Amino acid sequence: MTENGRHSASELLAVMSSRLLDDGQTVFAGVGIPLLAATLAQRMHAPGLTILFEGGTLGPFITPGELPPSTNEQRCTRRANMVLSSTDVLLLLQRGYVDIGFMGGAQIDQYGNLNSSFIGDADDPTIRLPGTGGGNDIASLTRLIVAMIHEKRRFVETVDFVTSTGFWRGGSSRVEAGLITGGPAKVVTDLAILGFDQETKRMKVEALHTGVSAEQVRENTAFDLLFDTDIETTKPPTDDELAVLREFDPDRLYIA
Amino acid sequence: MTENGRHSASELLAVMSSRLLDDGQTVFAGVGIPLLAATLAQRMHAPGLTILFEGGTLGPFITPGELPPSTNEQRCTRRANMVLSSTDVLLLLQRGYVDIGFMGGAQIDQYGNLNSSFIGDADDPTIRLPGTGGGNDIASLTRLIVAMIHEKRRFVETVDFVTSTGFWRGGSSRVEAGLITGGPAKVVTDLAILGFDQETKRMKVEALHTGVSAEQVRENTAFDLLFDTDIETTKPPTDDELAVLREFDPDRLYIA
Amino acid sequence: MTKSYIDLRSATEMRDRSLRDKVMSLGEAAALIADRDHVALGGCTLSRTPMAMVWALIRAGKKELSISRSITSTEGDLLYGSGASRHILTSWFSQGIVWGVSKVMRHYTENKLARFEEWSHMAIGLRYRAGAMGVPFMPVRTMMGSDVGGRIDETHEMDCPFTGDRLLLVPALNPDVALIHVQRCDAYGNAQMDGLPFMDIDIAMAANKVIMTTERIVSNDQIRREPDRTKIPFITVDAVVEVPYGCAPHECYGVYEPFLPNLDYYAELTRSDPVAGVKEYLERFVHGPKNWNAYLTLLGMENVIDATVRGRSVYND
Amino acid sequence: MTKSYIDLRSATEMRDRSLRDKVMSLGEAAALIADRDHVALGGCTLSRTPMAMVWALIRAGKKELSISRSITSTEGDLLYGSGASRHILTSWFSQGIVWGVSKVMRHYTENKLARFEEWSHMAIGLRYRAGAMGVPFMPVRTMMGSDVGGRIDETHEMDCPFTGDRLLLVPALNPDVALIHVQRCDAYGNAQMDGLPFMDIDIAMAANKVIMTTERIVSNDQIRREPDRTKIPFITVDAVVEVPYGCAPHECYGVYEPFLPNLDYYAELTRSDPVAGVKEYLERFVHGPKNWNAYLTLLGMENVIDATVRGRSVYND
Repeated sequence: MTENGRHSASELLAVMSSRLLDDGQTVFAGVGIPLLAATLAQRMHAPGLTILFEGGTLGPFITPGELPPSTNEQRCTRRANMVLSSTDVLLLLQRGYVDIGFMGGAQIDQYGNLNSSFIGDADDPTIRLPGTGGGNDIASLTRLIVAMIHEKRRFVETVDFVTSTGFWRGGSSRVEAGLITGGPAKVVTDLAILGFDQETKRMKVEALHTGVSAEQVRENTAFDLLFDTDIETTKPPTDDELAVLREFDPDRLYIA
Repeated sequence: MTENGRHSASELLAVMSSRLLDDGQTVFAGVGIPLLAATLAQRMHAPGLTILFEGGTLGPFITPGELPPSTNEQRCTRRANMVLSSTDVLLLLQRGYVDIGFMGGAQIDQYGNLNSSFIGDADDPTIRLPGTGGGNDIASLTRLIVAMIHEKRRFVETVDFVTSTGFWRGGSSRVEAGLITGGPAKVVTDLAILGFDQETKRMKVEALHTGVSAEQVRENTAFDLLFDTDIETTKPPTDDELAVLREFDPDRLYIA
Repeated sequence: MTKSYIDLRSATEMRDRSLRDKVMSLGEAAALIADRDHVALGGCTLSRTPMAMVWALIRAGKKELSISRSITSTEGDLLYGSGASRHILTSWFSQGIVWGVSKVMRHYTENKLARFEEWSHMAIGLRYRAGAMGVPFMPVRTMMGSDVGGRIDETHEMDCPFTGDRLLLVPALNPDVALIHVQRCDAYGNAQMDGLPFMDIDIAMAANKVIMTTERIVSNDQIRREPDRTKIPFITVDAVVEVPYGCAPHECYGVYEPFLPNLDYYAELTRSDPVAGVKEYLERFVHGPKNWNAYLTLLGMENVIDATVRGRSVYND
Repeated sequence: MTKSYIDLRSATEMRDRSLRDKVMSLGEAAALIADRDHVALGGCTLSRTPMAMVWALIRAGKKELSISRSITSTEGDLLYGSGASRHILTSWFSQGIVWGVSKVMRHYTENKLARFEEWSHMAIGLRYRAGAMGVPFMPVRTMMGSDVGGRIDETHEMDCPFTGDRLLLVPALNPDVALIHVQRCDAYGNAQMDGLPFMDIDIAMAANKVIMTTERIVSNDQIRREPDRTKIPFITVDAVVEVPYGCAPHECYGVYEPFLPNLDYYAELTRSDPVAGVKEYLERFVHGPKNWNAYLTLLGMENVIDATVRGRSVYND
């Protein structure tokens, strides 16, 4: 992918995502890239960022070199401010205490719907995937940042199965379905940063990473992408950002 | 009242109520007579009785001479098995973990409705009483034992205000109102033990205390009472029962 | 009355929910409360009453507050008597069973000078819980058929689409401000609570602003050592005030029991003339002392020690 | 699917909810579970999994169990592979992210040998919570518009009578049996839990029968000393079984972390041939050992010690 000798695709995702988080926000983060990105943001520009894990952890203390292996085990709770029941931590999303949900998926479509349940027909799937977990809840109840590797088989016109609802069928269909808050905000890939058109809710390229062409993004996307009129180019990961990432994940569990 | 030199009216209420509690039951008890009666039952014939208090206490350890002053302060929690939030302890009633609710009231009517809110018209009351507390919840959600002094001004045809619903307007009206479980089971007074007619749900004398006549009960009741065909006479409080009561309440806080 | 979900979410989004020092004085915290706010009080009857904040808001001359609490005791009398509130939503309102029916509550309600809006205890709890969960109502199986339910316009009945049961829907209650008193809390608002939790957790989660008074402020390190003992998270808290004996003359579990001489004195004072009695009490105990410690001085050292000995005794086994 | 309220109440009324000794063996507890029961499992993924009871019910040859859990890991594979269950209701099903998608889950579901009924994590939690509260449903603002919601027949949508919002109503889930593992519990079933509580409290309150396994049985005196640490009350519990390392190879907060070598071995064993792999694992680790301690012996002393050292480390600050 974007491995250019300086950083891996995963490192690029983590750095680019981290820059989208603001100080003082509360972020519901999955393990892996989301957690790393949130931790990086805390170190770089958002010291007052609060991280939540689906297992029930509020404001844990991430120690360099001791990244939790998943979001439901005791390692996630290390020196946390609070642990809650898993139902109650998800209800924080519904009550509105969370600013950003941060996750990935196996497939995403032009309206930001995510699939992590079935490849193929749900009644006769090629692959039964592990399923939604809290993904559907997070996507239904808050603004979403999605971090994914940019591949044609992942960026599809219509996902095989809507596990986590994005803008559903576009336009105002998400709100009409009953999801009156939240929705996909940004999609961060190893090629670009994408948003969504205000009206149609179709995915739109907002910025390209250094050295990536619009053509490259099109080639790796199975649907017609919109492009902003003034596409920006992102600043490459700095040495500081990469150093912090590698300090936190010295074994390259997530940034390989 | 029934003070006959051997025991007070309150002691009679406590003893007679205690005999209605079975071993292994869970009782939601108010402070005062209900608590004393439950404690007496535990000592005499129901060692496995579990007491709940509205403040959130489950299975407290009642020490002779240290009766709690109300159900919402720390004294109620002394050596309890658990404390819960006040919402959650009331939800035990709704879930069905409680066998018997045990309370009093300022007025009761022929269908077992209780008033503890207003004397007179609710829009222009003669007396504004303290209100329902959890009384309405207990009466709505479980079988009820009511302990009250038998007076004409308390045993009225229709209560001024239905704070805690009994059989409402009689017949099946309680169930039709949406209260499909529970309902008043027994009313224990210093004159008699009363139940309710299966069909009409009107109050019915089932037993008279020793030395009390049917006439006496009628005189102290402002509505037409039904009488069982075979009215029993209750056995007077035993020395053992009175001794236990007085051991628990040596200062006669509740048995005066 | 139920807040629109969009408004609730926007208000929450605008709050600074970051991990920051929120320590301030009682007076500064009182300034966070606006006239006409709906203020929910934690604790129940004589337990963990946020008395110091009630005291501070009366001193600050707040007006037309709408108040809610599971069960209301003398703090309700003081709110009526001071003019800070003329509307209290609660399930039971009097000083406490042993003191009989509150003459102050009777005077204000029977003369229609103030409103005592009665809901069942569980219904109030579930209204806060719905507010805490971000749903507009909770279904309950209580209050139906009663005049308590009948006097309230704000509920709906429905037939359950799953079972056909009749259910009552009680609306979410999202207070503008919650006043909570706890045994321990850090500077950010992470609160630990001992003993009976009452409705405090739901109230804090439901409210749009939380003022936390605490017997003592502990370090964030101490909180992080036992994250499973945190009952209210800092993200919900807007002010932290350290006030030893902050519930006096009421109790704080494991720290002090009620100050009975003061409660007896108050009951006696308001028995014959509720209006003059409550005014005198307010003058002497609320407006008189120059600060909270001066108020404790009025309560008297002997009573402080006695209440403390009884309070700690719950741990003497 | 939602139980009638009358049936739920009658079933609860018939349970012996008194304070009595409920201590028994794993085998005796397994006998309380009937074929075709709906069995809810406490914990989440690799945490506080009631593995010893799952192990015991597979050994007892239970059939056609319907299982539910917030997130399902290897215990789900074993339930499929042993034939104890062909229906698991959960939000996420695989051993754990680091081991990839479960080949056993894939084999059984893709070949339609078993059903994986997918609900969102929060919806499952609120189904248990409705069951715990004695209401037939909870309103939620999730799953709408998704195919997760679309594949489920058991929900209803409604327009909120207070706000007009569209809401999804998820039905109460009242399991026949709940299996819960905790750090400490007395002989009556009063349970304390450290760390993440997951959905265990709601599951226990919702179920019609609770089998509590515990790292150790403590005295009722110890429980009564801190009644605010009791998380599940004895009135809900029907069996208490003392099983040290009762979650192995999964973890129990503060006591031991996952037994990673065994989990790696299992993943490897099922990777190429899921059916033969899971059978071999069941033979060797479930049916082979004569009791739970013999099973721990198979896991190996070194692994027990290593998991324990890592488990306790959460308190090393």
